[in-house]
Amino acid sequence: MAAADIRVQAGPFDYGAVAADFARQSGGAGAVVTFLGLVRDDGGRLTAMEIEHYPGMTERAIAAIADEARTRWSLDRIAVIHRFGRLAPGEPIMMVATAARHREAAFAAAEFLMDYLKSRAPFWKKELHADGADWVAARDEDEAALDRW
Amino acid sequence: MAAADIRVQAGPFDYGAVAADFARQSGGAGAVVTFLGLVRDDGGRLTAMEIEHYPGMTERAIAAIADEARTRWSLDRIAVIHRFGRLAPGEPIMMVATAARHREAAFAAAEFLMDYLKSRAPFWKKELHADGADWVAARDEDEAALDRW
Amino acid sequence: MIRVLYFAWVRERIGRPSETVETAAATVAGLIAELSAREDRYAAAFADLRALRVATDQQLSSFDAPLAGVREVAFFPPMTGG
Amino acid sequence: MIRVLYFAWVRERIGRPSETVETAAATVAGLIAELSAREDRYAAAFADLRALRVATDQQLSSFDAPLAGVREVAFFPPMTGG
Repeated sequence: MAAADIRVQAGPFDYGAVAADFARQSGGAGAVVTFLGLVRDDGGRLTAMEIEHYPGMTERAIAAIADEARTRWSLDRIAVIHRFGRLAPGEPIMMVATAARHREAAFAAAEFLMDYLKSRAPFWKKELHADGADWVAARDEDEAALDRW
Repeated sequence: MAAADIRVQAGPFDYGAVAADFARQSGGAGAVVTFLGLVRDDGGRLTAMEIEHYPGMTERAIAAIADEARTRWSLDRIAVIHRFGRLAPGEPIMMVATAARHREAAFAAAEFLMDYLKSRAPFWKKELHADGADWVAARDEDEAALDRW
Repeated sequence: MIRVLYFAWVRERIGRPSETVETAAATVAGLIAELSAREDRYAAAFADLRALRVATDQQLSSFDAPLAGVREVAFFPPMTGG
Repeated sequence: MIRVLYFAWVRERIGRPSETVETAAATVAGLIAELSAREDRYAAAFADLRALRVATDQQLSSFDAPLAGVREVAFFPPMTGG
Protein backbone atom coordinates (compact mmCIF):
# COMPACT_ATOMS: atom_id res chain seq x y z
CA MET A 1 0.00 0.00 0.00
CA ALA A 2 1.60 3.27 -1.12
CA ALA A 3 2.05 5.89 1.55
CA ALA A 4 -0.22 8.90 1.60
CA ASP A 5 1.46 12.29 1.43
CA ILE A 6 -0.43 14.44 3.97
CA ARG A 7 0.36 18.07 4.72
CA VAL A 8 -1.46 20.40 7.11
CA GLN A 9 0.06 23.84 6.85
CA ALA A 10 -0.55 27.55 7.29
CA GLY A 11 1.46 28.60 4.24
CA PRO A 12 0.35 28.52 0.61
CA PHE A 13 1.12 25.68 -1.76
CA ASP A 14 1.86 25.72 -5.46
CA TYR A 15 -1.02 23.74 -6.95
CA GLY A 16 0.51 23.36 -10.41
CA ALA A 17 3.88 22.24 -9.06
CA VAL A 18 2.31 19.81 -6.59
CA ALA A 19 0.03 18.36 -9.27
CA ALA A 20 2.94 17.98 -11.71
CA ASP A 21 5.16 16.31 -9.08
CA PHE A 22 2.34 14.01 -8.07
CA ALA A 23 1.77 12.94 -11.67
CA ARG A 24 5.50 12.47 -12.25
CA GLN A 25 5.80 10.23 -9.19
CA SER A 26 2.77 8.19 -10.20
CA GLY A 27 4.69 6.32 -12.90
CA GLY A 28 2.71 3.31 -14.01
CA ALA A 29 -0.64 4.77 -13.04
CA GLY A 30 -2.84 5.58 -15.99
CA ALA A 31 -5.11 8.02 -14.20
CA VAL A 32 -4.49 11.03 -11.96
CA VAL A 33 -7.31 13.10 -10.45
CA THR A 34 -6.82 16.30 -8.51
CA PHE A 35 -9.29 18.42 -6.62
CA LEU A 36 -8.41 22.00 -5.70
CA GLY A 37 -10.53 24.00 -3.28
CA LEU A 38 -10.27 27.78 -3.53
CA VAL A 39 -11.61 30.60 -1.39
CA ARG A 40 -14.62 31.95 -3.30
CA ASP A 41 -14.84 35.68 -3.33
CA ASP A 42 -18.64 35.74 -3.06
CA GLY A 43 -18.93 38.67 -5.44
CA GLY A 44 -16.36 40.72 -3.58
CA ARG A 45 -18.17 40.54 -0.23
CA LEU A 46 -15.54 38.34 1.37
CA THR A 47 -12.54 40.03 3.00
CA ALA A 48 -10.79 36.87 4.11
CA MET A 49 -11.37 33.33 5.29
CA GLU A 50 -10.03 32.02 8.58
CA ILE A 51 -9.58 28.32 9.01
CA GLU A 52 -9.23 26.86 12.49
CA HIS A 53 -8.19 23.27 13.05
CA TYR A 54 -7.41 20.80 15.83
CA PRO A 55 -3.67 20.13 15.68
CA GLY A 56 -2.90 16.49 16.24
CA MET A 57 -6.41 15.25 15.56
CA THR A 58 -6.34 16.81 12.08
CA GLU A 59 -3.40 14.74 10.90
CA ARG A 60 -4.82 11.57 12.48
CA ALA A 61 -8.24 12.11 10.94
CA ILE A 62 -6.84 12.72 7.45
CA ALA A 63 -4.54 9.70 7.71
CA ALA A 64 -7.51 7.54 8.74
CA ILE A 65 -9.56 8.80 5.79
CA ALA A 66 -6.67 8.13 3.40
CA ASP A 67 -6.21 4.63 4.86
CA GLU A 68 -9.89 3.91 4.33
CA ALA A 69 -9.64 5.08 0.71
CA ARG A 70 -6.71 2.74 0.12
CA THR A 71 -8.62 -0.24 1.46
CA ARG A 72 -11.57 0.53 -0.83
CA TRP A 73 -9.72 1.19 -4.09
CA SER A 74 -6.50 0.05 -5.66
CA LEU A 75 -4.52 3.29 -5.61
CA ASP A 76 -0.97 4.07 -6.59
CA ARG A 77 -0.74 7.32 -4.65
CA ILE A 78 -2.71 9.74 -2.48
CA ALA A 79 -1.83 13.30 -1.52
CA VAL A 80 -3.77 15.67 0.71
CA ILE A 81 -2.81 19.25 1.52
CA HIS A 82 -5.02 21.39 3.77
CA ARG A 83 -4.23 24.88 4.97
CA PHE A 84 -5.28 26.68 8.12
CA GLY A 85 -5.06 30.30 9.23
CA ARG A 86 -6.08 33.40 7.29
CA LEU A 87 -6.62 33.10 3.52
CA ALA A 88 -7.47 35.76 0.95
CA PRO A 89 -10.23 35.34 -1.67
CA GLY A 90 -9.00 33.25 -4.59
CA GLU A 91 -6.30 31.51 -2.56
CA PRO A 92 -6.03 27.71 -2.57
CA ILE A 93 -7.48 26.16 0.60
CA MET A 94 -6.71 22.53 0.03
CA MET A 95 -6.17 19.86 -2.56
CA VAL A 96 -6.35 16.13 -2.92
CA ALA A 97 -4.72 14.01 -5.59
CA THR A 98 -5.20 10.34 -6.40
CA ALA A 99 -3.43 8.06 -8.86
CA ALA A 100 -4.72 4.69 -9.99
CA ARG A 101 -4.53 2.31 -12.90
CA HIS A 102 -8.01 3.22 -14.12
CA ARG A 103 -10.00 6.43 -13.93
CA GLU A 104 -12.92 4.95 -11.99
CA ALA A 105 -10.80 4.31 -8.89
CA ALA A 106 -8.99 7.65 -9.13
CA PHE A 107 -12.26 9.61 -9.37
CA ALA A 108 -14.07 7.60 -6.70
CA ALA A 109 -11.19 7.88 -4.23
CA ALA A 110 -10.85 11.64 -4.80
CA GLU A 111 -14.56 12.19 -4.20
CA PHE A 112 -14.49 9.92 -1.15
CA LEU A 113 -11.54 11.85 0.28
CA MET A 114 -13.32 15.16 -0.31
CA ASP A 115 -16.59 14.00 1.21
CA TYR A 116 -14.86 12.76 4.35
CA LEU A 117 -12.47 15.70 4.65
CA LYS A 118 -15.48 18.05 4.50
CA SER A 119 -17.30 16.44 7.39
CA ARG A 120 -14.84 14.34 9.35
CA ALA A 121 -11.58 16.27 9.47
CA PRO A 122 -11.50 18.89 12.26
CA PHE A 123 -11.44 22.14 10.27
CA TRP A 124 -13.77 25.08 10.75
CA LYS A 125 -14.13 27.96 8.31
CA LYS A 126 -14.98 31.52 9.27
CA GLU A 127 -15.86 34.11 6.63
CA LEU A 128 -14.74 37.66 7.32
CA HIS A 129 -16.74 40.47 5.72
CA ALA A 130 -16.51 44.23 5.96
CA ASP A 131 -19.41 44.13 8.41
CA GLY A 132 -18.49 41.16 10.54
CA ALA A 133 -17.64 37.49 10.54
CA ASP A 134 -19.61 34.25 10.30
CA TRP A 135 -18.69 30.67 10.95
CA VAL A 136 -19.55 28.65 7.87
CA ALA A 137 -22.42 26.29 8.66
CA ALA A 138 -22.11 22.65 7.72
CA ARG A 139 -24.29 21.84 4.71
CA ASP A 140 -26.81 19.03 5.05
CA GLU A 141 -25.68 17.86 1.59
CA ASP A 142 -22.16 17.39 2.91
CA GLU A 143 -23.30 15.09 5.71
CA ALA A 144 -25.66 13.28 3.32
CA ALA A 145 -22.80 12.79 0.83
CA LEU A 146 -21.18 10.31 3.23
CA ASP A 147 -24.10 7.91 2.87
CA ARG A 148 -23.14 6.98 -0.65
CA TRP A 149 -19.90 5.30 0.39
CA MET B 1 -21.90 30.06 -20.60
CA ALA B 2 -18.11 30.10 -20.35
CA ALA B 3 -16.24 28.91 -23.41
CA ALA B 4 -14.56 25.53 -23.38
CA ASP B 5 -10.84 25.50 -24.08
CA ILE B 6 -10.32 22.50 -26.39
CA ARG B 7 -6.97 21.44 -27.82
CA VAL B 8 -6.23 18.44 -30.03
CA GLN B 9 -2.51 18.23 -30.62
CA ALA B 10 0.41 15.96 -31.42
CA GLY B 11 2.85 17.67 -29.09
CA PRO B 12 3.16 17.25 -25.35
CA PHE B 13 1.52 19.56 -22.84
CA ASP B 14 2.72 20.72 -19.44
CA TYR B 15 0.11 19.30 -17.07
CA GLY B 16 1.21 21.32 -14.02
CA ALA B 17 1.32 24.59 -15.95
CA VAL B 18 -2.03 23.97 -17.62
CA ALA B 19 -3.66 23.00 -14.31
CA ALA B 20 -2.20 26.08 -12.58
CA ASP B 21 -3.35 28.43 -15.37
CA PHE B 22 -6.78 26.84 -15.38
CA ALA B 23 -7.15 27.34 -11.63
CA ARG B 24 -5.85 30.91 -11.85
CA GLN B 25 -8.39 31.77 -14.55
CA SER B 26 -11.22 30.18 -12.59
CA GLY B 27 -11.44 33.08 -10.16
CA GLY B 28 -14.65 32.89 -8.21
CA ALA B 29 -15.01 29.15 -8.59
CA GLY B 30 -14.55 27.24 -5.36
CA ALA B 31 -13.76 23.88 -6.92
CA VAL B 32 -11.38 22.75 -9.64
CA VAL B 33 -11.09 19.12 -10.74
CA THR B 34 -8.50 17.81 -13.18
CA PHE B 35 -8.10 14.41 -14.73
CA LEU B 36 -4.81 13.42 -16.33
CA GLY B 37 -4.50 10.29 -18.45
CA LEU B 38 -1.00 8.84 -18.81
CA VAL B 39 0.43 6.07 -20.97
CA ARG B 40 0.77 3.10 -18.62
CA ASP B 41 3.99 1.19 -19.05
CA ASP B 42 2.39 -2.23 -18.44
CA GLY B 43 5.37 -3.46 -16.50
CA GLY B 44 7.84 -2.38 -19.18
CA ARG B 45 6.14 -4.39 -21.95
CA LEU B 46 4.96 -1.30 -23.80
CA THR B 47 7.34 0.33 -26.29
CA ALA B 48 5.02 3.17 -27.32
CA MET B 49 1.40 4.09 -27.84
CA GLU B 50 0.07 5.39 -31.12
CA ILE B 51 -3.11 7.42 -31.12
CA GLU B 52 -5.03 7.89 -34.34
CA HIS B 53 -7.87 10.37 -34.62
CA TYR B 54 -10.35 11.77 -37.12
CA PRO B 55 -9.35 15.39 -37.75
CA GLY B 56 -12.36 17.63 -37.95
CA MET B 57 -14.76 15.22 -36.30
CA THR B 58 -12.57 15.05 -33.19
CA GLU B 59 -12.87 18.76 -32.44
CA ARG B 60 -16.62 18.73 -33.17
CA ALA B 61 -17.23 15.69 -30.99
CA ILE B 62 -15.30 17.15 -28.05
CA ALA B 63 -17.06 20.50 -28.39
CA ALA B 64 -20.43 18.74 -28.39
CA ILE B 65 -19.51 16.78 -25.26
CA ALA B 66 -18.34 19.97 -23.52
CA ASP B 67 -21.56 21.76 -24.54
CA GLU B 68 -23.61 18.93 -23.10
CA ALA B 69 -21.65 19.13 -19.82
CA ARG B 70 -22.35 22.85 -19.61
CA THR B 71 -26.08 22.34 -20.04
CA ARG B 72 -26.10 19.73 -17.26
CA TRP B 73 -24.02 21.51 -14.64
CA SER B 74 -23.30 25.08 -13.69
CA LEU B 75 -19.65 25.34 -14.66
CA ASP B 76 -17.24 28.24 -14.63
CA ARG B 77 -14.74 26.68 -17.01
CA ILE B 78 -13.93 23.55 -18.99
CA ALA B 79 -10.66 22.57 -20.63
CA VAL B 80 -9.90 19.47 -22.67
CA ILE B 81 -6.53 18.56 -24.18
CA HIS B 82 -6.07 15.33 -26.13
CA ARG B 83 -2.96 14.26 -27.97
CA PHE B 84 -2.53 12.07 -31.02
CA GLY B 85 0.48 10.46 -32.64
CA ARG B 86 3.23 8.44 -30.97
CA LEU B 87 3.60 8.62 -27.19
CA ALA B 88 6.16 7.02 -24.88
CA PRO B 89 5.23 5.16 -21.68
CA GLY B 90 4.59 7.62 -18.84
CA GLU B 91 3.72 10.50 -21.18
CA PRO B 92 0.48 12.46 -20.69
CA ILE B 93 -2.19 11.44 -23.19
CA MET B 94 -4.94 13.86 -22.30
CA MET B 95 -6.46 15.92 -19.56
CA VAL B 96 -9.75 17.50 -18.65
CA ALA B 97 -10.30 20.29 -16.14
CA THR B 98 -13.55 21.64 -14.74
CA ALA B 99 -14.25 24.59 -12.45
CA ALA B 100 -17.49 25.16 -10.58
CA ARG B 101 -18.85 26.82 -7.48
CA HIS B 102 -19.22 23.51 -5.65
CA ARG B 103 -17.27 20.28 -5.83
CA GLU B 104 -20.24 18.11 -6.81
CA ALA B 105 -20.62 19.82 -10.20
CA ALA B 106 -16.87 19.93 -10.86
CA PHE B 107 -16.47 16.20 -10.15
CA ALA B 108 -19.60 15.14 -12.02
CA ALA B 109 -18.72 17.19 -15.10
CA ALA B 110 -15.13 15.87 -15.17
CA GLU B 111 -16.35 12.26 -14.98
CA PHE B 112 -19.01 12.92 -17.60
CA LEU B 113 -16.40 14.44 -19.94
CA MET B 114 -14.11 11.46 -19.42
CA ASP B 115 -16.85 8.88 -19.96
CA TYR B 116 -17.92 10.53 -23.21
CA LEU B 117 -14.39 11.23 -24.46
CA LYS B 118 -13.57 7.55 -23.97
CA SER B 119 -16.41 6.25 -26.10
CA ARG B 120 -17.67 9.11 -28.26
CA ALA B 121 -14.62 11.07 -29.40
CA PRO B 122 -12.93 9.54 -32.46
CA PHE B 123 -9.59 8.42 -31.03
CA TRP B 124 -8.09 4.95 -31.36
CA LYS B 125 -5.15 3.68 -29.35
CA LYS B 126 -2.61 1.17 -30.57
CA GLU B 127 -0.11 -0.40 -28.20
CA LEU B 128 3.33 -1.13 -29.60
CA HIS B 129 5.33 -3.93 -28.00
CA ALA B 130 8.68 -5.50 -28.82
CA ASP B 131 6.81 -8.36 -30.49
CA GLY B 132 4.11 -6.48 -32.35
CA ALA B 133 1.25 -4.06 -32.02
CA ASP B 134 -2.37 -4.29 -30.86
CA TRP B 135 -5.29 -1.95 -31.22
CA VAL B 136 -6.71 -1.33 -27.76
CA ALA B 137 -10.16 -2.89 -27.52
CA ALA B 138 -13.03 -0.82 -26.18
CA ARG B 139 -13.96 -1.94 -22.67
CA ASP B 140 -17.57 -2.93 -22.03
CA GLU B 141 -17.34 -0.91 -18.80
CA ASP B 142 -16.58 2.21 -20.81
CA GLU B 143 -19.72 1.85 -22.91
CA ALA B 144 -21.75 0.94 -19.81
CA ALA B 145 -20.42 4.03 -18.01
CA LEU B 146 -22.46 6.24 -20.35
CA ASP B 147 -25.71 4.81 -18.99
CA ARG B 148 -25.34 6.60 -15.68
CA TRP B 149 -25.68 10.06 -17.20
CA MET C 1 -19.39 11.03 -55.15
CA ILE C 2 -18.84 10.31 -51.48
CA ARG C 3 -15.61 10.59 -49.61
CA VAL C 4 -15.08 7.45 -47.51
CA LEU C 5 -12.61 7.36 -44.60
CA TYR C 6 -11.23 4.40 -42.66
CA PHE C 7 -9.60 4.49 -39.25
CA ALA C 8 -7.60 2.18 -36.99
CA TRP C 9 -7.74 -1.52 -37.96
CA VAL C 10 -10.40 -0.82 -40.59
CA ARG C 11 -7.88 1.42 -42.34
CA GLU C 12 -5.17 -1.23 -41.97
CA ARG C 13 -7.40 -4.03 -43.25
CA ILE C 14 -8.61 -2.06 -46.27
CA GLY C 15 -5.12 -0.71 -46.89
CA ARG C 16 -5.92 2.96 -47.35
CA PRO C 17 -7.03 5.88 -45.18
CA SER C 18 -9.63 7.26 -47.59
CA GLU C 19 -11.03 7.16 -51.09
CA THR C 20 -13.68 8.77 -53.21
CA VAL C 21 -16.51 6.43 -54.12
CA GLU C 22 -19.08 6.68 -56.87
CA THR C 23 -22.19 5.10 -55.45
CA ALA C 24 -25.92 4.93 -55.93
CA ALA C 25 -26.45 3.27 -52.53
CA ALA C 26 -29.36 4.73 -50.58
CA THR C 27 -28.00 3.90 -47.13
CA VAL C 28 -24.73 3.25 -45.30
CA ALA C 29 -25.59 -0.46 -45.37
CA GLY C 30 -25.96 -0.25 -49.15
CA LEU C 31 -22.53 1.36 -49.43
CA ILE C 32 -21.05 -1.38 -47.25
CA ALA C 33 -22.59 -4.04 -49.53
CA GLU C 34 -21.12 -2.36 -52.59
CA LEU C 35 -17.67 -2.06 -51.06
CA SER C 36 -17.71 -5.62 -49.70
CA ALA C 37 -18.55 -6.98 -53.18
CA ARG C 38 -15.55 -5.14 -54.57
CA GLU C 39 -12.60 -6.94 -52.97
CA ASP C 40 -11.88 -9.44 -50.21
CA ARG C 41 -10.14 -6.89 -48.02
CA TYR C 42 -13.35 -4.82 -47.90
CA ALA C 43 -15.43 -7.91 -47.20
CA ALA C 44 -13.01 -8.80 -44.38
CA ALA C 45 -13.15 -5.31 -42.88
CA PHE C 46 -16.95 -5.22 -42.95
CA ALA C 47 -17.50 -8.87 -41.96
CA ASP C 48 -18.69 -8.12 -38.42
CA LEU C 49 -20.70 -4.92 -38.26
CA ARG C 50 -21.05 -5.20 -34.46
CA ALA C 51 -17.33 -4.40 -34.29
CA LEU C 52 -17.76 -1.28 -36.44
CA ARG C 53 -19.04 2.23 -35.99
CA VAL C 54 -19.94 4.72 -38.69
CA ALA C 55 -20.02 8.51 -38.93
CA THR C 56 -21.80 10.45 -41.65
CA ASP C 57 -20.53 13.98 -42.20
CA GLN C 58 -18.51 13.71 -38.95
CA GLN C 59 -21.47 12.75 -36.75
CA LEU C 60 -21.89 9.29 -35.23
CA SER C 61 -24.54 7.58 -37.27
CA SER C 62 -26.03 4.15 -37.94
CA PHE C 63 -25.86 1.57 -40.71
CA ASP C 64 -29.41 2.28 -41.82
CA ALA C 65 -28.76 6.02 -42.17
CA PRO C 66 -29.64 7.46 -45.61
CA LEU C 67 -26.79 8.69 -47.80
CA ALA C 68 -28.76 11.42 -49.57
CA GLY C 69 -26.82 14.66 -49.26
CA VAL C 70 -24.01 13.01 -47.30
CA ARG C 71 -20.52 14.03 -48.43
CA GLU C 72 -18.35 12.05 -46.02
CA VAL C 73 -18.72 8.59 -44.49
CA ALA C 74 -16.20 7.16 -42.02
CA PHE C 75 -15.86 3.59 -40.77
CA PHE C 76 -13.94 2.70 -37.62
CA PRO C 77 -13.92 0.42 -34.57
CA PRO C 78 -15.39 1.54 -31.22
CA MET C 79 -13.45 4.55 -30.00
CA THR C 80 -10.80 4.24 -27.32
CA GLY C 81 -9.86 7.78 -26.40
CA GLY C 82 -9.35 9.31 -22.99
CA MET D 1 -7.66 15.72 35.34
CA ILE D 2 -8.92 16.03 31.79
CA ARG D 3 -7.76 18.48 29.20
CA VAL D 4 -10.79 20.10 27.52
CA LEU D 5 -10.50 21.90 24.18
CA TYR D 6 -12.96 24.16 22.42
CA PHE D 7 -12.99 25.09 18.74
CA ALA D 8 -14.71 27.59 16.44
CA TRP D 9 -17.79 29.26 17.94
CA VAL D 10 -17.67 26.98 20.98
CA ARG D 11 -14.25 28.44 21.76
CA GLU D 12 -15.52 31.97 21.18
CA ARG D 13 -18.62 31.46 23.33
CA ILE D 14 -16.72 29.93 26.22
CA GLY D 15 -13.92 32.45 25.80
CA ARG D 16 -10.93 30.15 25.91
CA PRO D 17 -9.33 27.54 23.66
CA SER D 18 -8.67 24.96 26.37
CA GLU D 19 -8.52 24.28 30.07
CA THR D 20 -7.73 21.51 32.49
CA VAL D 21 -10.75 20.21 34.36
CA GLU D 22 -10.94 18.23 37.57
CA THR D 23 -13.98 16.01 37.12
CA ALA D 24 -15.56 12.88 38.47
CA ALA D 25 -18.03 12.69 35.56
CA ALA D 26 -18.43 9.21 34.14
CA THR D 27 -19.37 10.30 30.62
CA VAL D 28 -19.01 13.20 28.22
CA ALA D 29 -22.61 14.15 29.01
CA GLY D 30 -21.72 14.25 32.71
CA LEU D 31 -18.80 16.58 31.96
CA ILE D 32 -21.09 18.83 29.90
CA ALA D 33 -23.55 18.99 32.82
CA GLU D 34 -20.74 19.96 35.23
CA LEU D 35 -19.39 22.65 32.91
CA SER D 36 -22.87 24.03 32.11
CA ALA D 37 -23.59 24.39 35.84
CA ARG D 38 -20.41 26.39 36.26
CA GLU D 39 -21.14 29.58 34.29
CA ASP D 40 -23.67 30.97 31.82
CA ARG D 41 -21.20 31.03 28.94
CA TYR D 42 -20.74 27.25 29.26
CA ALA D 43 -24.50 26.72 29.52
CA ALA D 44 -24.92 28.85 26.38
CA ALA D 45 -22.25 26.94 24.46
CA PHE D 46 -23.74 23.56 25.40
CA ALA D 47 -27.41 24.58 25.08
CA ASP D 48 -28.05 22.70 21.84
CA LEU D 49 -26.12 19.46 21.68
CA ARG D 50 -27.39 18.76 18.17
CA ALA D 51 -25.18 21.65 17.04
CA LEU D 52 -22.12 20.15 18.74
CA ARG D 53 -19.67 17.36 18.10
CA VAL D 54 -17.23 15.81 20.55
CA ALA D 55 -13.90 14.05 20.25
CA THR D 56 -12.30 11.98 23.01
CA ASP D 57 -8.54 11.56 22.71
CA GLN D 58 -8.71 13.01 19.18
CA GLN D 59 -11.28 10.53 17.88
CA LEU D 60 -14.83 11.53 17.00
CA SER D 61 -16.99 10.26 19.83
CA SER D 62 -20.46 10.61 21.31
CA PHE D 63 -22.01 12.33 24.31
CA ASP D 64 -22.62 9.06 26.11
CA ALA D 65 -18.97 7.98 25.73
CA PRO D 66 -17.29 7.03 29.04
CA LEU D 67 -14.50 9.29 30.31
CA ALA D 68 -12.54 6.53 32.08
CA GLY D 69 -8.95 6.73 30.84
CA VAL D 70 -9.68 9.67 28.55
CA ARG D 71 -7.06 12.44 28.71
CA GLU D 72 -8.43 14.92 26.18
CA VAL D 73 -11.99 15.95 25.30
CA ALA D 74 -12.77 18.46 22.55
CA PHE D 75 -16.05 20.22 21.77
CA PHE D 76 -16.77 21.86 18.43
CA PRO D 77 -19.45 22.48 15.81
CA PRO D 78 -19.85 20.21 12.77
CA MET D 79 -16.69 20.38 10.72
CA THR D 80 -16.47 22.46 7.57
CA GLY D 81 -13.16 21.54 5.98
CA GLY D 82 -12.39 20.84 2.37
